[in-house]
Amino acid sequence: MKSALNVDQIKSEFPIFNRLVRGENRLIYLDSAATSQKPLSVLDAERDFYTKHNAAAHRGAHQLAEEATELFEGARAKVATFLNASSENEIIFTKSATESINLVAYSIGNAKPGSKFHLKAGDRIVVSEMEHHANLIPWQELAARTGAELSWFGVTDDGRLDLSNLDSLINEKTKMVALTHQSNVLGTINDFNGDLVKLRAQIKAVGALFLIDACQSVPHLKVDVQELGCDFLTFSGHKAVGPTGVGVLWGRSELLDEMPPFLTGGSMIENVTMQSATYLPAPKRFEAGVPNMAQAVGLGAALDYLDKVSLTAIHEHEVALTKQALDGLKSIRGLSIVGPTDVKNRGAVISFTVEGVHPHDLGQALDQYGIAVRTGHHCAWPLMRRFKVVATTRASFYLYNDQSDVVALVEGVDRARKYFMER
Amino acid sequence: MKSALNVDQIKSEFPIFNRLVRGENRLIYLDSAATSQKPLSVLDAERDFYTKHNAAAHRGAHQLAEEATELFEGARAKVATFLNASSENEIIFTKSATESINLVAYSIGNAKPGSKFHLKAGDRIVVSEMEHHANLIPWQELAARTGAELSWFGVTDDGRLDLSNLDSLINEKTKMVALTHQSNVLGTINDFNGDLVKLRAQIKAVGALFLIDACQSVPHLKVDVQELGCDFLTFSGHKAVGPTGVGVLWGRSELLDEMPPFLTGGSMIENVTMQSATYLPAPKRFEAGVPNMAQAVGLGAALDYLDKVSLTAIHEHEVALTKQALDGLKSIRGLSIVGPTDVKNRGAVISFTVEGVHPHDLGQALDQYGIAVRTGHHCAWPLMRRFKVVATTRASFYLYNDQSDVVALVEGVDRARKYFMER
Amino acid sequence: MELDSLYQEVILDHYKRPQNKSLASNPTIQVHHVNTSCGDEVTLNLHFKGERVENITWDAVGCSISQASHSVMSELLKGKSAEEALSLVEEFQRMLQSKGSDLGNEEHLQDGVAFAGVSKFPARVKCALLGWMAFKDALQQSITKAN
Amino acid sequence: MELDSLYQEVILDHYKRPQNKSLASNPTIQVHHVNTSCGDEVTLNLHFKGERVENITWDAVGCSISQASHSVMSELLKGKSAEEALSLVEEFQRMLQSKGSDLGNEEHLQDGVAFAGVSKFPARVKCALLGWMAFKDALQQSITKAN
Ligand SMILES: Cc1ncc(COP(=O)(O)O)c(C=O)c1O
Ligand SMILES: Cc1ncc(COP(=O)(O)O)c(C=O)c1O
Repeated sequence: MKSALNVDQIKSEFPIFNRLVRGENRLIYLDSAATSQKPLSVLDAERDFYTKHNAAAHRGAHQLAEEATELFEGARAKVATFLNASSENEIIFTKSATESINLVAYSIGNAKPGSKFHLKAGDRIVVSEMEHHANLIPWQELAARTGAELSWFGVTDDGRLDLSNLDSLINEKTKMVALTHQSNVLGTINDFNGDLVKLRAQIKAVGALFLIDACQSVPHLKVDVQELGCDFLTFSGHKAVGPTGVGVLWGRSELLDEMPPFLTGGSMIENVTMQSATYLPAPKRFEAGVPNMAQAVGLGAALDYLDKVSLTAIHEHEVALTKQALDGLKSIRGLSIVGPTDVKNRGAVISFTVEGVHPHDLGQALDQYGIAVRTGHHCAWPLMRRFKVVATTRASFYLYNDQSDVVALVEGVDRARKYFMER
Repeated sequence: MKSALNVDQIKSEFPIFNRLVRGENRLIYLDSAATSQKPLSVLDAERDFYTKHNAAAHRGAHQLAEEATELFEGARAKVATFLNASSENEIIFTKSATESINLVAYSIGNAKPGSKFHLKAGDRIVVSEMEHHANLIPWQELAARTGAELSWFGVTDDGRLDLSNLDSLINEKTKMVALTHQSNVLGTINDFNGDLVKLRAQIKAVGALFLIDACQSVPHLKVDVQELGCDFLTFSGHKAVGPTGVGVLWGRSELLDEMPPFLTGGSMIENVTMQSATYLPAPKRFEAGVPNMAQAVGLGAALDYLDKVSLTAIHEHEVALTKQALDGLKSIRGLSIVGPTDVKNRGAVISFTVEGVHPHDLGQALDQYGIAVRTGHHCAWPLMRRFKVVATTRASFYLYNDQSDVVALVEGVDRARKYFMER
Repeated sequence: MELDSLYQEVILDHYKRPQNKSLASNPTIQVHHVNTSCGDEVTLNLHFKGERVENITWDAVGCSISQASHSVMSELLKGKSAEEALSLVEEFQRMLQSKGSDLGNEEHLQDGVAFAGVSKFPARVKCALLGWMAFKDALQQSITKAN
Repeated sequence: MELDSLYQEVILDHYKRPQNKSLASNPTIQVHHVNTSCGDEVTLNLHFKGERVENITWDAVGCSISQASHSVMSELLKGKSAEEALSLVEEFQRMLQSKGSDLGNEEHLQDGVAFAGVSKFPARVKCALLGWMAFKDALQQSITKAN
């Protein structure tokens, strides 16, 4: 099997792989679905901002402020190009995908009767059973605040969206649909351009707003917001080889410019008296305060890095690793995969359970061998209940993982199983 | 005049001062009230996090996640000590002071009837005419959402809070009072432990909540939340030699644990079903999502740095520079100070106008000489109207400025005045 | 020095002796625009008749760049047809957004080319454009009103 | 290797053969506690009579550390006075939060000292404490109820 990527070269660009863990073990990092590691170029872009150009963007009358503004807005342009947005003004920098989703939910909640965003009793918000808490709880709260009803798509036994009640979920009552692009537990990719094109068409036909949580897809495969035909899309920088503390909300300009603001304060106003204020158009309307400039600049560098390596190659590489891992793991006694067991429409996230070994114990043993995985409910508690498990062990791969990491994982799981079951 | 600080030493620790601006000018950075520069130790702390310990705090079962958690929580402990909070659980990491204030306003807005935080028609929120937009507009919006009334303290001609209508503003109707600790335009310090102790006592007596916007004070003088006797206090990292993308909200534990959440999502929940969720106590309740870990760690390093230099010495140094600058500026023809003209209860922020020279033009000329100031309304538009100016020029000093910077400012302003007025 | 390349003699002259800075009564349309990043304001009265810009008068608070720019704009566009005026606004705007690469056509823009240097200072581009954008807005409103 | 220092024989024994893992009926108080970071749960029935812990029974889903800890706790605290039990809970908790510095007093904590190694793994401390905190809660509720 020839890899699409030169992983040795890539690894050398991520300083963290120089360290050893739990004694003398090399670091086998299989927790990128929680957060990714960062290449030197991202760290250098942030440092360069601070050591040469640091000032408050949009606010100063001096050279540093000009440069800071240009770097910050340049990062916005990079994100716009990366997502194929039709304008830079469609890119809002937030602190995280969690904030992005809350932004949309609160903004809608702030819409007055008469506004096309206003929600009320009788309206419906639709999510799915495979959502991360970040794309579930904000909608529960919005429903509670407005009187709208929250409904959801179930998940089939093989980890796919269950569309059997499509017509009763997506109809003229439906005002907002928020779905994940890739499940952070199952690995399932919801292919809105392919298998799920009917769902997408129906959302459009009833005129509902459509938000895609792309936290697990944007870092791993080419995402084109115009092709996806959604209204909002969000991801977090820290999962896309970027810094912590920065997220993105993309939204259609014509919607953003009409939506009520969320956070209010400096830099987003048109006019202010003691009694009231009027607001600028997007993106400024949604970026109150001195922004997370260095993090936005770092995110720009991260997207440059992903572009340089090529998302097509990254995806191909991950599919190969996923196939190898699924084959290897399935051979282990008592191991069950939670999610699709083949690589069709599937990302590089694999959740599993091993009979008789609790995920916590399994994760602990793997950690001792230098293998970093995540265990628990992965912020998707309803999905755990759906599959009648308390928790799973989750391994996730990224551009800096290679076949030897997969071999180590499979061997490690088997060794841990024996440790707990056979002594 | 002997300085309380060794500025040459300090300057050498801030890499940005190695660069030249607008040709061959040394950088005279007088815009720290907008954002401060960063010492190497802060940049190194962030880089160290990313290159050695990066992982999702609170979420992994592996060594990196453990280390990331310890560093992140360690930063929280540092902030708690720095502010003399009674527990680490009183420290919430946000992205900025703007978010912190919005958090309190939205949380109160989410409180149901019956909750002690619930606001309704007949209740009153009080701010002042010297607030930054960040401590004004969130309260306007909260008032509009709840039907409460927004009232405010005026400002006297010499730039002090006008307490003449104290009794009619702070009485049993008053539920929330939000005031700045130091004006980012006037430089006025609101001394709640001294001159304004009566105001503070009255707020307490009527049982209103009291929030202090300490963006301009925490970086410059010792702030002790227990001594201040407030309920909430906020500041931004980027103005306190820390990274962008991180702010702090301090609040009394007994309040935070009872307040409804603001942002919802992962890591802040107790239990989640498809219909609803229950929430953890503070600080987790208010920190949904993978947090801005590297920025929190950087902020911890920033506070260590300020502690090492000593806030007492910083304040003393700034008072000396402010005195020198006020004396120098007052000697310039046509120049008027907007704000107190002596150094009593006054920080190192000086706003002024020069007759016949628009602030934009003045700022531009100063920039050409290498002097970075801010011009405009400084996100305090109502205050501009109060003083009947469209904009001011603002110079602000910090620990890395010295007497020669003040001399350059005074000479620069005079030179600019001549450029526009005398040719 | 660069300051002079920004503050050309022409600009400072217009700043000190602004043209048409006194609102004429009974305009076809009055508009009020604000530069939200600094608070500068302009009120512009447009007299528009028979597809032609009959008069432009204004009042404003703002920096030398914006004041001079209002003055130059009002002189240049007075008497032009709607089409000519719009095309000049676009030409001026292009120059301002060129970051120094477009020096402007003096035959078309006349004193307006003095603002070419402003395009190198991104924070000031809005100052120079404020009045021109106000004019464009007023013109479009006048046309709509006429139809 | 370190794994063995965490998973001591005693722990794995209790995990495979848990004591008192079957809820006895008619408890004085029943409590249900959840480890929110992983979803592990315990239901604990406390029989409390005349200031004394008469019986502790439990049911739980969770990892080996938490299951073994419930088992050890129920054995150790059964029959103790409220005061003795509380003091043992505190001693156990102190050991777990010591980051490896407190090895525990075997005379007091008996099999409980096997969990000393857990204190070096901050992410697992909650697993070991879950049942003990549930017991403490149940005990306090029982005392309140009795008064
Ligand atoms: C007094 C005051 N309050 C609030 C803020 C808002 O801070 P930030 O923009 O970092 O959220 C600032 C600074 O811009 C300020 O000076
Ligand atoms: C699918 C999905 N949605 C949303 C989130 C929330 O992202 P963040 O915590 O960066 O806000 C995550 C990651 O935690 C995720 O995997």
